[in-house]
Amino acid sequence: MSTQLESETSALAEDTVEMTYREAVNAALFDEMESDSRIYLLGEDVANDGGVFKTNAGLPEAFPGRVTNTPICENTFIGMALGMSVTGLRPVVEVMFSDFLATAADAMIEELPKFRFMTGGQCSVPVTVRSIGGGGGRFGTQHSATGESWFIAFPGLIVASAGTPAGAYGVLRAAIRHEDPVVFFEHKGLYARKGHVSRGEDQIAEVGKAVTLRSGSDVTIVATLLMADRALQAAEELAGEGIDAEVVDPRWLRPFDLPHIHASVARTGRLVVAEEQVHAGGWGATLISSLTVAGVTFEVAPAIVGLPDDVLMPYSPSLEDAIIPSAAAIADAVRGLS
Amino acid sequence: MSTQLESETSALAEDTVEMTYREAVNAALFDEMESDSRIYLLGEDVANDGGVFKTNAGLPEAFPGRVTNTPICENTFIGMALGMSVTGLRPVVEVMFSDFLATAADAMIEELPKFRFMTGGQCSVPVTVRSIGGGGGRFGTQHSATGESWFIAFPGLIVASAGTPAGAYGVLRAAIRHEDPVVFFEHKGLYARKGHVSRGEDQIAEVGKAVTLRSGSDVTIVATLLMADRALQAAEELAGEGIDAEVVDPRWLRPFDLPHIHASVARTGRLVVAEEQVHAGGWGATLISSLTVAGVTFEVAPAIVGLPDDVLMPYSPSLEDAIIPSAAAIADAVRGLS
Amino acid sequence: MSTTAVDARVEWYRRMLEIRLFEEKVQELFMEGLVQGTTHLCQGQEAVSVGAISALRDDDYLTITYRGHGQALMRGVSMEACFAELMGRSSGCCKGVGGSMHFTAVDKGLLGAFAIVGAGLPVALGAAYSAKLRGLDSVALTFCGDGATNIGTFHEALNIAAAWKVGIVFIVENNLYGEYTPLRETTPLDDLAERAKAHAMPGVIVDGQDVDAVHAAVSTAVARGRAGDGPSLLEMKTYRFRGHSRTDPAKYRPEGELERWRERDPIVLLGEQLAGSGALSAQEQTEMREEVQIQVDATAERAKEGPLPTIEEIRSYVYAA
Amino acid sequence: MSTTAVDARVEWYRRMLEIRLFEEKVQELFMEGLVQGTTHLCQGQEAVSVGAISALRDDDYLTITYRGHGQALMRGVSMEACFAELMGRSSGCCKGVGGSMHFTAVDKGLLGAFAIVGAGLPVALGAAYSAKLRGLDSVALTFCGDGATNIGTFHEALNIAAAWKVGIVFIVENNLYGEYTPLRETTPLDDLAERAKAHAMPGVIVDGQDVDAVHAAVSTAVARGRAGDGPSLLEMKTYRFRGHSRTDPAKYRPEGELERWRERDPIVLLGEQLAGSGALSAQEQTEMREEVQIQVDATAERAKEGPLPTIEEIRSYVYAA
Ligand SMILES: Cc1ncc(C[n+]2csc(CCOP(=O)(O)OP(=O)(O)O)c2C)c(N)n1
Ligand SMILES: Cc1ncc(C[n+]2csc(CCOP(=O)(O)OP(=O)(O)O)c2C)c(N)n1
Ligand SMILES: [Mg+2]
Ligand SMILES: [Mg+2]
Repeated sequence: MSTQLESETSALAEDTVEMTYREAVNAALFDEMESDSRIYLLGEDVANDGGVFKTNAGLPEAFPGRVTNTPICENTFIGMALGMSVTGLRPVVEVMFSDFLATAADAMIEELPKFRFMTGGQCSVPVTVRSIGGGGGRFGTQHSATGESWFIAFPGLIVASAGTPAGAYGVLRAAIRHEDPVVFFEHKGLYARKGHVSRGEDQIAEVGKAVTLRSGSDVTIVATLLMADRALQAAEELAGEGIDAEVVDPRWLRPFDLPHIHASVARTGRLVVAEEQVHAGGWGATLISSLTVAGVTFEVAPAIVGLPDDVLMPYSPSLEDAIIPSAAAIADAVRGLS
Repeated sequence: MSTQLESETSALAEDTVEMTYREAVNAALFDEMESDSRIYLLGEDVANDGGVFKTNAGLPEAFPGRVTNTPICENTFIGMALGMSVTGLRPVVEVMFSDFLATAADAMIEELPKFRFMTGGQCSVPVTVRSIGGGGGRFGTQHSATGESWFIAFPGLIVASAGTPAGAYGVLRAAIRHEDPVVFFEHKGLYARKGHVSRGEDQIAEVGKAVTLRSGSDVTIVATLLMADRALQAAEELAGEGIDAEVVDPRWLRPFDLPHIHASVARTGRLVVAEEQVHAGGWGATLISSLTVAGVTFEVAPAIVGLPDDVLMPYSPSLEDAIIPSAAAIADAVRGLS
Repeated sequence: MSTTAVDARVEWYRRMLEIRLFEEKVQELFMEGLVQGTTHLCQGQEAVSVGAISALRDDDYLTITYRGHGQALMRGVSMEACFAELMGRSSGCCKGVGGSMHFTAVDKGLLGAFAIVGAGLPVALGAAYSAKLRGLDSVALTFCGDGATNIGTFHEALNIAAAWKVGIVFIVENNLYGEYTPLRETTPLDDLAERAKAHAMPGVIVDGQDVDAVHAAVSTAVARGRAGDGPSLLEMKTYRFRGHSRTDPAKYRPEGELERWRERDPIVLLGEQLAGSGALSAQEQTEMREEVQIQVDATAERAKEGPLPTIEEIRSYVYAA
Repeated sequence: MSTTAVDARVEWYRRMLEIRLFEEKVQELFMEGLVQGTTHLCQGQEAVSVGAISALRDDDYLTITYRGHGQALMRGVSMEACFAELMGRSSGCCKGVGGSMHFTAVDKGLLGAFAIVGAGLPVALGAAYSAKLRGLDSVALTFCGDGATNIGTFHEALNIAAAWKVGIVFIVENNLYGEYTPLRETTPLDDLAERAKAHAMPGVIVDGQDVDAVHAAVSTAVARGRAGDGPSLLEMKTYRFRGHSRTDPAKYRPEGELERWRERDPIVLLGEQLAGSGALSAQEQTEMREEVQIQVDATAERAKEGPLPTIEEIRSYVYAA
C-alpha cells in the first residue's frame, strides 16, 4: 500500500495504534476491500484526492476500478447499489453530507429496507451507505444535520454510527460485512480526532451491540458521534468533582441495544442522553420511552442534552457553537440531576 | 355550488351535520378556497374525477383554474409550492400516498422548513402539503405508511393530522391559513367514516392544540388518525367493563400539545399510546420520553400499541389486519395496565 | 420466415393470450374480493411484454412496475405463483406479502416490481452495471410508463447509463395516460423517445402493438448493450384497454379512443398475420384461446388453495442476518 | 452602438470588477478565519451573472446557488450586507444565519440561494408559475451548474415549465466540473443545451465569457417567457478560476486548462473591447479597478463591525406564526 495514511499504520497492523477517526474509516474501507473483491465504492468525488473528506485516500490506487465517481443523483446511485447488491456485489456508497440523504429518501426508506421483505425474502441487500453529518463546521442550515435518527423507524434497515476512531473502524467493517442494508453515520467534526485503534478481523464490531466507553457508577451518559466524544470530556470534568460517570455509545440505533443501557441505568440509577439532534423523533426519546414502558422508574428524572427545538443550525459561528451541546453542557446536565 | 358532496351539506352550513371524513376534507378545501383566492391546489390527478381519493370533488368546477394536475415529481411540485408561497400565493399540495413523501423529502426536510430561517426571516412559507397515508387497504409495503412522524424532528415545519371528520375540517382549514409550512396527514381508512361536523370560520382548529375526544377518569389513550377512531371504540368497549377511558387526539405532532396530555395523565395516572407506526422515532416515544424527562412518574408503566418493529406491512389481507392495532388490542393494552 | 420464427410467433401468440386471460381473471377475482387492494392490469399492452422479454437471455436482468403481471408471466414466473400472490398466499411468487404490485423472481433475473414510480430504473441500472463490473455481457431491461419519464430517477438513470456505457435498455410503455391524466397535460412532447437526446443515446419509437416490431427493436438494443456500446431508450406506443387500476372506469378517455385502439389489439393483429400465413388458423386460434382459458381458470382455482402466510414466516423476510 | 449601450457596458465592466474583487476579498477573509466554513467563488464566471441579470426587470424573480455571490451583488444586494453575511453578522443579507451559500433578497425577487444541488429550480419555477397565475408577465431566471443537470429536479422542473409554458429561463453555468469531477466522467454529452430537447424547449449554447452574448441570449429568452411562449435553456460555457470551494487547489485540472481559460477572462475581454472603442481606456480601467478595490476593502472593513446575532433574534426566523 502506497498511501501516506496507510503507511503510518501498516507496520503496526493487528496492534493498537493511534490514528484519527478519518484514518480509521480509511483503514476499515481498505481492510474490507482487501478481504472481499465484491466491494465497490460509489459516490460523488470519492475517487478524487481521497474524496471530499479524504477518507478514501489511497483506495483508488490500491483497488483499481473499484472506486467510482458518480454524477450528483443520490437517489439513483443508492438505488443502483441495490441492483448491484442483488446481483452479487457489495456496494459501499458515500453520501457526502447527511442532509443529502433527504434527496435519496425514496431509496433509503422505500427501496433498501423493503426490497427483501416485499419479495418474500428472495435475497439479501448488502448495501452500506456511509453518510457524513454533524455541525460545528460552519456549513450552515443545509449541511449540518447528523441525520442519525432519520431512518430508525424503518424495519429492514440497520442504522449505525461511531463516536470514536475504534468505533469507526469496527462498526464500519461490520456494516460492510452485514447482509442487510446499513446506513453508517460518521461525524465530520470527529475526523481529526485521534484514538487507539486495533486493526484486524477480530476488531469487527458486533451488530447491535452498544459499547461502554467509560465505566462509572453514578450516572449513565448515552451519546453518539461527536456527543460521545464530548461526553467523555464531560466525564473527565465530573471525575474531578467526584462524580463517576459511565459513558455509553450505543453505536447501533437500529437495532438498539436496550439491554446494555438498561443494565447500566439499573446500576447508576441516573440517565443523561446527549444527542446532536432535537429530542422529537430521535433515538434518545425512543430510549427513554422504551425504558419507561419497560417499567424503569427513575429516582431522578433523566435529562436530555440536545439541539434546541426552536431553532435551526445557523451559519453564524458563535451561535453554531452555542447551539451544539458542549462537554460543559453535558456535565451541567449531569450536575443538574442531583 | 354544484357538486353532490357539497349539496348534501350546504343547506346546513354553520350547523352541525353528519358527514364523512372525505366530505369534511372536501368542505375544508372548499371553504378555504372560497374565502381566499390565493389558494391553489396542486398534485397528481387532483382535478380528475375528484382526485384519486375523491376528496376534491367539485373543486375544479367551483374554482376554475385553481386545481391543477401535476406530472409525477413530488419533490419538484412541492419545491414549486415554496416558490408560489413566497410570491403571494397559498398553495395546497396533495401527495397521494404518504410513502411518496420520501420522494419529496428534500423539499420536505431541507427546503420548506428551512427557507424562512436560512434567509434570516425574510418571508413566510404558507404551503400546505396534504398527504394520505395508512394501512388496511391491502396496498402493500410501499403504499401503507402513515408517515405521521417522518417530519416531527424538523423545526420550521408544522405537522398535523386528524382522527375524526370534525378534526379533518378544522385542522385542515387551520393548516391552510397558517403562515408556516404544514404537512397534514389524512388516513385513507377513515375517508368513509362519518361524524358530526360544523362548518364555518369558528370551527377552524387552533394550531398546536390537542382535543379530548372522550373524557374519562381512569386512563388516557392518546391516538392519531385511524387509531383515534379505534381508541374511541376501545373506550366504548371498556366502558362496559367499568373502565372510564379518556381519548385524546393530539392532532398536531409538531408543535405537540404536551401540557394537554400531561394534564390528562395527571388526572388519570395511566397512559396508553396507540399509533399506526413503530415505536422508534415516533411521536408516541417522544411523548412518553417528554413526560418522563418532565418528572412524571407513572404508578403503572405506560403502554404502547403500535406496529410491530420486526415486520413491514404485508399485502396478505389477514396479516395486514393482524398487524394494525385493532380496537380490541387497544382495549387489551388498557386492561393490561392494571 | 423460417420455421423457428413461425414457431416462435405462435408461441408469442399463446403467451399474449395467457397474459390477456390472466389479467381478465384477475379483474374477476378482484370483483369477487379474492384479490384485494389494487390491481394495475395490462390488457392491450401484451405485445410489449412478449416482444421485449423474448429478446432476453436467461442470464439477463429486468425490473418492472406495478403494471408488470404480463412481464412476470413472460419471464417465466409460474401463473399459479402469480395468482397465489394476488390472493395473499404463501405459495405466491412473493410469498403473499408483495401483492399485485411487486411480482419478483430474483432467480429469473426479475429484480423487482416497484410501486414507486421510477424506482425500478436505478435498480436495473445497478444490475447491468454489476454485470459490466463482473465482466459479464448480461444486460438489463427496465420497463416504465410514460408518466414515469417525468420523475427525476428516469433521467438520473439514463444519464449514468450513457455516461458509463452500461448495457441497459429503457423501455417506456407510452399508454398515453399517467393514472387519469393524459400525457399532454403533464408532458411537453408526444414522442418520449426524444428524451434520449438529453442523454446522448439512441431513442427509438416502436409500435407497441406489433410484437414483431417490439421484438426487433429490443433485440437491436440488447445487442448494442451486450456489445458494450451502451444504453438505448425505446418508446412503445401502446394503450391499456382497462382503467388505471381497480375499478377505474376511465371516463377521462375521449370518445372513440378506446375503440380505435381496440382495433390495434396486439393479439388480434398477430392472429390475423398467423392466420394469413397459415401458421395458425382462426380455428386453431379459437381452440388455443379455449385451452388457455381452461388453464387460467384451473390455475386460479389451484392457487386459491394455497396456504396463508403466518406472521412468523413473514418476519423472516425483514432481515437476512 | 448607442450611448446608452456603451454606458451600460461600462457599468457592466464595473459590476464584473466588483464581483471579481469581492470574491478575491472573500478568499482573503476566509484565509484569515473571518469567513468560516466554506465558500464557493465565481471568479471567471462574472459575465454570466452580469449579462444575465442585467436582462431582468425589477419585478422578475431569480434563484441562485451556493456559488451565487456574483448574482446577488448584480441583483443589487449591498456589498456590505454580503460581506456581513459571510462574517456571520446580523447586518448580513440573511442576518448572519445563512452564510456563504444562502444569499437571498426576497424584496429584490432573489428567492433564495440553495446549498442542495438542483433545489433552486423548482422554487424559481413556482415563482414564475405564480406570476402566470396572477396574470403578471414577470419571469424567473434560475442558475445551476453543469453537475446539477444530472439531478432529477433539473429535468422535473424543465418538464413542468415546458408542459405548462411557464416563463422561466434555465441558465446552466457549465464550468466543466462538479466539485472535483470533470463533466465527462458523469455526463454523456459536452453540450448541455442538448438537454432542452427532452423537454421540447429551445436550448442555446452561449459564450459565457462574453457579457454581450450572455445579455443578448438571456434577453431573447426573457422576452419569450414574458410573451407567454414558455421556457428556455441556456448553457453558458464558462470556467471557474478558483477551486470548487474553500482551499481546493484544483489539482484535477489538466495542465494548461486554467491558463487557456484565463485568456478568456470576461473582464479582460470586455476591457479590450471598451478600450478599443474608446468607451473606457486602459488607464480608466486601471483607475476603476483601484476605485473598486478601495470600495471593496472599505466595505469589508465596515462589515466587520456588524453586530453578531443573538439566539433570541434567530429564533424568530424559524416560524412566522
Ligand atoms: C413517486 C410516485 N408518485 C405517484 C405514484 C402514484 N401513481 C401510481 S401509477 C401512477 C401513474 C404512472 O403512469 P405511467 O408511468 O404512465 O404508467 P402506467 O400506470 O400508465 O403504466 C401514479 C401517479 C407512485 N406510485 N409513485
Ligand atoms: C443533492 C446534493 N448533492 C451533493 C452536493 C454536494 N455538492 C455541492 S456543489 C457540488 C457540485 C455541483 O456542480 P455544478 O452543478 O457543476 O456546480 P458548480 O459547483 O460547478 O458551480 C456538489 C456535488 C449538494 N450540495 N447537493
Ligand atoms: Mg401511462
Ligand atoms: Mg460545475
